[in-house]
Amino acid sequence: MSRLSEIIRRDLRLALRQGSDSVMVVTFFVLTVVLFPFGLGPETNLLERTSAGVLWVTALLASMLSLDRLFLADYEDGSLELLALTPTALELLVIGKVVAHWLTTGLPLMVAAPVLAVLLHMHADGFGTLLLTMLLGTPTLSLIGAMGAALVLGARRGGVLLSLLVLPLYVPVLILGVGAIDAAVQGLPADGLLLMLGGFLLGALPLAPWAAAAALRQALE
Amino acid sequence: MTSEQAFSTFTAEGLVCVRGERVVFTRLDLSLASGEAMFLLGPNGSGKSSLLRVLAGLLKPAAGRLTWNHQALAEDREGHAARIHYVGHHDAIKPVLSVMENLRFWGRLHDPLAGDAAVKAALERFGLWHLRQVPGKLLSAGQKRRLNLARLLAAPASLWLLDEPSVALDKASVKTLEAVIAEHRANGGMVILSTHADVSLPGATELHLDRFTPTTPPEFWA
Amino acid sequence: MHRFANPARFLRLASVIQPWTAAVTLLLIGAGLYFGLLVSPADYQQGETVRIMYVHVPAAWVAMAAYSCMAGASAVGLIWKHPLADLIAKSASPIGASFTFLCLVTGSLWGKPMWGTWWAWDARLTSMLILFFLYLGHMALLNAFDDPGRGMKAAAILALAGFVNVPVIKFSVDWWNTLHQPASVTRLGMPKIDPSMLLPLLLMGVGFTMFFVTVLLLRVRLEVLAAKIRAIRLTQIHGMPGADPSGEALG
Amino acid sequence: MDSLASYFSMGGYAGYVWSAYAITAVVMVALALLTWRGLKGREQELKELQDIIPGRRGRSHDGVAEKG
Repeated sequence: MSRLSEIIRRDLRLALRQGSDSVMVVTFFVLTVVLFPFGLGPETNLLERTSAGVLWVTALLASMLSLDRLFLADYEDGSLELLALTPTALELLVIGKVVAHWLTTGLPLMVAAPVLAVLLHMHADGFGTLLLTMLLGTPTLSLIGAMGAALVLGARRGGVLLSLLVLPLYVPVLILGVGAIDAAVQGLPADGLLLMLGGFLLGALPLAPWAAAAALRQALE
Repeated sequence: MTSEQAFSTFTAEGLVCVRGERVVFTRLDLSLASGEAMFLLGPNGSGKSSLLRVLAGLLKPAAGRLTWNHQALAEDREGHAARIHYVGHHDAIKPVLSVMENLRFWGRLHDPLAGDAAVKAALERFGLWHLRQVPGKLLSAGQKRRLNLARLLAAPASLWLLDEPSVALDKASVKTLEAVIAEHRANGGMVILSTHADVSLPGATELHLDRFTPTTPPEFWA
Repeated sequence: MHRFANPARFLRLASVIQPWTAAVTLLLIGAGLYFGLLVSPADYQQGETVRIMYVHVPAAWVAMAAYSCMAGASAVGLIWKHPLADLIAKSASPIGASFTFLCLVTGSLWGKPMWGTWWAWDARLTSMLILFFLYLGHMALLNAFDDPGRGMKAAAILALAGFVNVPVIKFSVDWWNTLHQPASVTRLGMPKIDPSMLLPLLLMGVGFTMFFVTVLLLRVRLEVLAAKIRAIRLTQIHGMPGADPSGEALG
Repeated sequence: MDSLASYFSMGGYAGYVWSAYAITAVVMVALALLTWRGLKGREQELKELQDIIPGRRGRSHDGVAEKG
């Protein structure tokens, strides 16, 4: 367990010193969301109706931005083989890296989302649910994304390939996340959907690190 | 240094290594006991690096088995990892972390109980203590290699697997490495290293890998 | 050593079975076409367009069966390291992708007269579209590495992850669809199956499946030979001791 | 003849029905044909390779195979 916190601390420190990643992800998020009113027109009704979808689709794309670097830097400088030779399950180390990834991308996205929701005139009833879906959904994105990032290590054109692998698997998060917000805005109960989103996270929590660790071992062979 | 005092043996039997559908070596046996050292010799492509990776547990052999004190290691990947230090071609140094932070991370990851004292001693030994605040990106190739080697002392491990450890090292640093290895062996540690013969280790055995190159073409698909 | 187990026996077996599966395929599809196009009546609601069902629905079946086959073979390949299983997984995905594509196109051709639009975000079609992307990802990953063995292993992990995810995707898409579309829209799929329609549907379904088996066997044979050729090429390049004393390459 | 024409018109939906069948036929035939040609190509290639390296056919044992 202390190894887990050690790796989280290191990755956070690296992210903070290198700085750019979180800022870039949030900037992309903000910028892309701001483009939508230009594309759709500034009508309040239209923006309000599409706000949940726009926010979630954009968050999904933004969280993919820093994904291909998740293992690549460690793979290239030899750190990854040393991590694999740590006397701990590789799965646990993957979880550590996922946690760090979520703290540097998922969490900033979650913080930025309500501000953008204001710009898109999202109905006030949706804000709480928006935050909750982000809280339950973005870790799943990081988990599935980590698996994709591990699979494409050493591949040609890994970055493009990564989006092809990961985006179809993101569909349930998108549907459930947007569905919950829409339900809340319409005054319907969103609990069931949030539960499902949480269930998906719980399912991904053991499976994605397992798959990612298996992929990393293949990459190191 | 290592706290391992009990007498240990490490053996490999009938190892076969396949890389990218090519058989690198077959039926390779080796054995090593506490205090012993072994040189891996052979031309490029004879599989020195591959063998070290197999011994470290990074690469699964296509056949054969590894044992530690006569117990098979196949399923105990993590237990084996706790016993070894592996130094590969890459130095695994993060450019934005300081020398101290780099080493402390690997030390704690290998052994969470390893204190800063061991890290300090390791840095002093390899002449890096005065550079402890310097970020990794400013180090020269030789300094990076020394920092990588300092991992050997930052946390204890019985078996050191060193792949060309003397690359980029000056004469004085090679002497330090030799001394460090000698102490490790005196404490009952084992060392296997591949090198271009500029490191001298008294009493080390030699393993010539070209002897294990397959003599007939592989016909898996015949 | 089971790792290199017996592709030779497979090759022999495959060339014995293959003429039979091919014959059965032709027979079943021929009969299916006869009953589907000539004997079975037009649907009272959908008219003659219902005949598209006889290719659309079997294509969907094969598309899903091929994914299951691929995931199963991937699991066997990962757990028991059987090289034939890897090759089966590799061979299944282009066939599965082709049938998913057929399912989408025929669905679109059926949708135009039925819904008045080429594409509707119908739950089944949408799931098929995502399945198509999963196939594309699998094929892309397979071919993204210089070492074909590495590609197969990575793709096997992806196939399993996808397989676990497919029910979740299916469920979420179904839910999303009922939310966004009034239930009164005529769904593609089986309206009220009359025995006269069931017969051609089943004939075509089994015929398509046999076609899948036949082409799969052919592709696996192809892959076995390709692996054999690579092995020979590699020994040519790296040579045997004595043949090439310089012994360069691979560290 | 009239009934034949009306049969082919598929109740006015000829374009949809026949193109569905046509594209299915094209894809399936192409899949089978390409695979078949690929297989024949590999068989040919293998034969050429084995002609270059004489004596390979007889030697089916090597160090690896014996290990198991």
